Amino acid sequence: MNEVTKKIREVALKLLQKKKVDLVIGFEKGTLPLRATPCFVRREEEADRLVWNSFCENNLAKYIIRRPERVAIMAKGCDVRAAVELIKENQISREQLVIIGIPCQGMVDRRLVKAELQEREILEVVEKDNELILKGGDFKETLDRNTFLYHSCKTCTHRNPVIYDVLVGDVVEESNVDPYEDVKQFEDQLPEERWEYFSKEFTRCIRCYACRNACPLCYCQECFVDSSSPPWIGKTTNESDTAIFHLMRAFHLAGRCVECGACERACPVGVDIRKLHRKLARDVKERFGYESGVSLEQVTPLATFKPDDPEEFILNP
Amino acid sequence: MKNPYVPFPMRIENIVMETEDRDIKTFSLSFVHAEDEENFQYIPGQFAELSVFRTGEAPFGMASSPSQNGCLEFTISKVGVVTTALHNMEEGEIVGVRGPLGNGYPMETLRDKNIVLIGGGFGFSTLRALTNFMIDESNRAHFGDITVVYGARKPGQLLYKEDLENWGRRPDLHLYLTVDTGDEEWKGRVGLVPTIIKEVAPSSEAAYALVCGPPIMIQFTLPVVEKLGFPPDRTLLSLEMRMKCGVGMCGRCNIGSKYVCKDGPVFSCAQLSELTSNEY
Amino acid sequence: MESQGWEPKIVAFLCNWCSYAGADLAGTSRIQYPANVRIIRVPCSGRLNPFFILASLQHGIDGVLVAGCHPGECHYLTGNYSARRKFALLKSLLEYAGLEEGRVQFSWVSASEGVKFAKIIAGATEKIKALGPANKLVKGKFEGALNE
Amino acid sequence: MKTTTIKKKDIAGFLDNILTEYKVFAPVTRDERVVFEEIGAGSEAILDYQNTPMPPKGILFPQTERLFSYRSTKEIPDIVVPSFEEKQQLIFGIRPCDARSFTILDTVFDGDVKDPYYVNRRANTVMISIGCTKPQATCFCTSVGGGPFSEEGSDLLMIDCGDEYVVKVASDKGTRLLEKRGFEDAGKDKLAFVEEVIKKAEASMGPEVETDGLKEKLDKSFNDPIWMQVTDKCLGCGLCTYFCPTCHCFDIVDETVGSAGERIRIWDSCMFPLFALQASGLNPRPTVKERFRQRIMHKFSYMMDDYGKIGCVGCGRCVTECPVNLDIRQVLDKISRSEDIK
Repeated sequence: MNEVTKKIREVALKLLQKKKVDLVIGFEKGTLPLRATPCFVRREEEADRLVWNSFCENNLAKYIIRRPERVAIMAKGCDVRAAVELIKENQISREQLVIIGIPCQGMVDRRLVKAELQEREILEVVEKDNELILKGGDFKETLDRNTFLYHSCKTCTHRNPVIYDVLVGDVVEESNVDPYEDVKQFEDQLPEERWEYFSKEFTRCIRCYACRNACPLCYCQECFVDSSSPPWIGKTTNESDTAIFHLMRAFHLAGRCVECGACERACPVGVDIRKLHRKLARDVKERFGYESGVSLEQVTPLATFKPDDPEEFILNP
Repeated sequence: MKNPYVPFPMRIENIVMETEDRDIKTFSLSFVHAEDEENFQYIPGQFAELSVFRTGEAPFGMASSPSQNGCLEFTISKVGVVTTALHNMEEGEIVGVRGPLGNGYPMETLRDKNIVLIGGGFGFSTLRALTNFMIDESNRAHFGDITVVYGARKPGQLLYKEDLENWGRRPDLHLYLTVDTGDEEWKGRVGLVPTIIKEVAPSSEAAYALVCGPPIMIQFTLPVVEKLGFPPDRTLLSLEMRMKCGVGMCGRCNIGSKYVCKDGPVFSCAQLSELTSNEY
Repeated sequence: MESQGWEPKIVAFLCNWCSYAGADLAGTSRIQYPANVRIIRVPCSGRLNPFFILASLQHGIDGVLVAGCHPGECHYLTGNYSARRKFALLKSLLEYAGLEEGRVQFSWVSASEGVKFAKIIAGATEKIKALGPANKLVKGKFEGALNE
Repeated sequence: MKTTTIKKKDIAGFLDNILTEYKVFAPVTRDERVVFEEIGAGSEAILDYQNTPMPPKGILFPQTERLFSYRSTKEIPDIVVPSFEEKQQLIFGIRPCDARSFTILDTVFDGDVKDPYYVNRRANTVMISIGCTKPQATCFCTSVGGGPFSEEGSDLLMIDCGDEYVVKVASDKGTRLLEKRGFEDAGKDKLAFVEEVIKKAEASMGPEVETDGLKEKLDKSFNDPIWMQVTDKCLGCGLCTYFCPTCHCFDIVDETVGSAGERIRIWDSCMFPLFALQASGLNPRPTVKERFRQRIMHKFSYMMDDYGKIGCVGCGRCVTECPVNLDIRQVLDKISRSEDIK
């Protein structure tokens, strides 16, 4: 068992023993190799289920929305950013939330690893330092975990929780990558090429809404795609409706999306949804100087304005 | 192979505004093709899917009695997308119809029995169909005592005023109307349906109770009916659920393993108590 | 319409207080502007749900113009300031996704700017004509009977 | 004919021959994913795959299907139903669990009331399945009445025996297909050899999911708090139902352009909040708990009542794909083994 897991269990146990919280939301071992799964601990004796490894990929902030009870969550950098936005949007109060912050080294992209092994089925995974030791029926293979991180983790600039009540594990060095490098490259393509790219991406979408439901900031009681009066968009996999679903969802998340990548991890058909979200995140940062989920004080950019906001796009003949 | 999804056209002949809040209308539809009429053999308590082309489909119980030939009637409350579209339609326009669907009231079982019909609000429509069917000249002899208890929130919310007047004049039908709150002109009973049933206390001897109305009314009516001696297998409910296909395939209207569209909408309390689920 | 055959359909969402009045002024002043535009009046540019723009494109509109009061002159004080942030992001997002620059345009038109309104419509129409019929986001690729 | 053989190197040619008469769907790689698609040449089909992420159910029950179209310009809309006289089609390389899933869809769409869209397509479809010599860790077909070499739903079942396939004939359709192409009976030796392959594969299956007495347990569990526990982490998306080869719930919607309209059937999911929501605002299944319970009960209890079959073929797709690793096997086990449910 790793040190972080041990500490998390101690912290969780203490919180429950001292009745500081009614529920600890964390991860436990998954039923499949390369998976951890969200875990809800309500009783002291269950604290030992909690684990921390390279597969804690879900954004647990999803589960704190409108919870009535006092709750603690195991939170990576991105989970905390989502929690910050949720607190600001009054989906949970800071007082009822205990953040067990965990500096994060990035999560391993299970699909990338599987693709690397092609049709060979992985039956067991052992983590050792930065190595992933994969075992199958008739093979054993070692991979460098850092090569197989999720793209969202490779471009992450907030691996350390921005706020927390307890910090478990050592602070990690923040990466100084340009998180929007690929967005910039994409912008350099011709409009037709960009359209073609997204059209192809959206064609794969099956409208299962795993992206929306995994997203910690998608919490509308009735989503515009579900509404029947008015019926905002068609419910079929028609190209136009699917494109509008993704464009509008991205827009609804402008200035709110914390770039955790939960949507893309949930998507079973690999639609490059984040490419839209991150474009908006970059615009918001450049135009309005706002970065989501890093401050409890700064007002959400689309809930405010400045009289001298840039308006170079306004037609003025 | 018959295509169960394709509606046939019917023309709106007549629209009656039923209630003072103007939210409930009764549509009288006539068949456009004679063969559609021949194929549409129904019994009271069955329903049909009405199509508003370009908007969609929704299920409605037939408010007309099969003993009235040539037309179908549907009483429609404006609550959703399709019903609003229907309310915006005018006489002469065309709607699509699929049906008849569902089991309807068990007419063979009800034969020669005393019948107690208990209806509330907008849920009264198929009970009205049944009443009109039973009092039809050719059918009246096949049923015993007929008791109708029908309530609405306000006098202006009572449906089928013409029918109610006719029924009230008949010696072979006991009609009890009630409203939750009366007004200056209202001379009838005031009180909730369960209370009125307690007062009326219809005999359960060789009788069936048929209950149809909002969930809250059903909830409070059933214990009263039970106390009057109606056993669960002689207490029938007509249920509502969201439906799409109407033929037991689309999977949404089930209560346990029973589909309201195919196995219902009429169930006895005895049948319902045997189901795993209570999601209704 | 005219000899060229295709004429673009343009929807203009105009705020009730300034831009719609500006359009009105252009009309009463008998200023000529292209007849391609269909005007939809909205209470304020801040009322504009970005979905309206996408829905227009989805249903075969070739271009969308949105106009409201000049900054600082909003009837509701700040509606257009909030709208401006939304519009900036929406325009950027749509163009990033590959929609042609100019399909969706934004402007400020006051009640006294009838001439400016006409100019904007003329400019927008010309631009959209140059872009050709909208073919992205358009719904209606129905099969069978509906393709006739 | 009972059995025959076909060399692996002859498969492409065999398919090319079939392509002259049939529309053929086979596993192909698209964007690094294996999917069932219509092929133009036999060589496009890939043989060494585990299973497609998406089930092939869409070939017979498409996600979006036009029931009819109409124009409402005339007084009485003229309804045009798409014609059913489709070309004969063949699904090649389907896994036995997926072939079996169609027998479950048959009970739904080809029961007292017939769904002509599905039924016609089904009648025109031949299925050639490939047995699973290497079942995956997520497979649990043997727990739900199937097996890695189940012939249910298949017309022909191919069993990988090195450089050739032994082909078991599972229906008259299968016989006709082979006889027409001059295949000959392979005799008993091959069958004995195949038995070994089958045994070995079955032995490699992971632990079974407890399904004995599961239905009774489920029926008693309806109001049990266990449903709260197992659905804590469920996100309420529709992924599991869309990836399920037997999930068949659908919605019917009208889509319009100008005066033209289409009535379209689309997949729906019992996991969606609007699935059972009534226009009055009443929702008999208001939270994820009730919706998830409906999904499980439908497959493992209601389908048993209605059709005497479990509505699951154990393909393991929902297990693999669930974004939060909510494993149906674990849920079933928990309920089966619960001592609190009486």
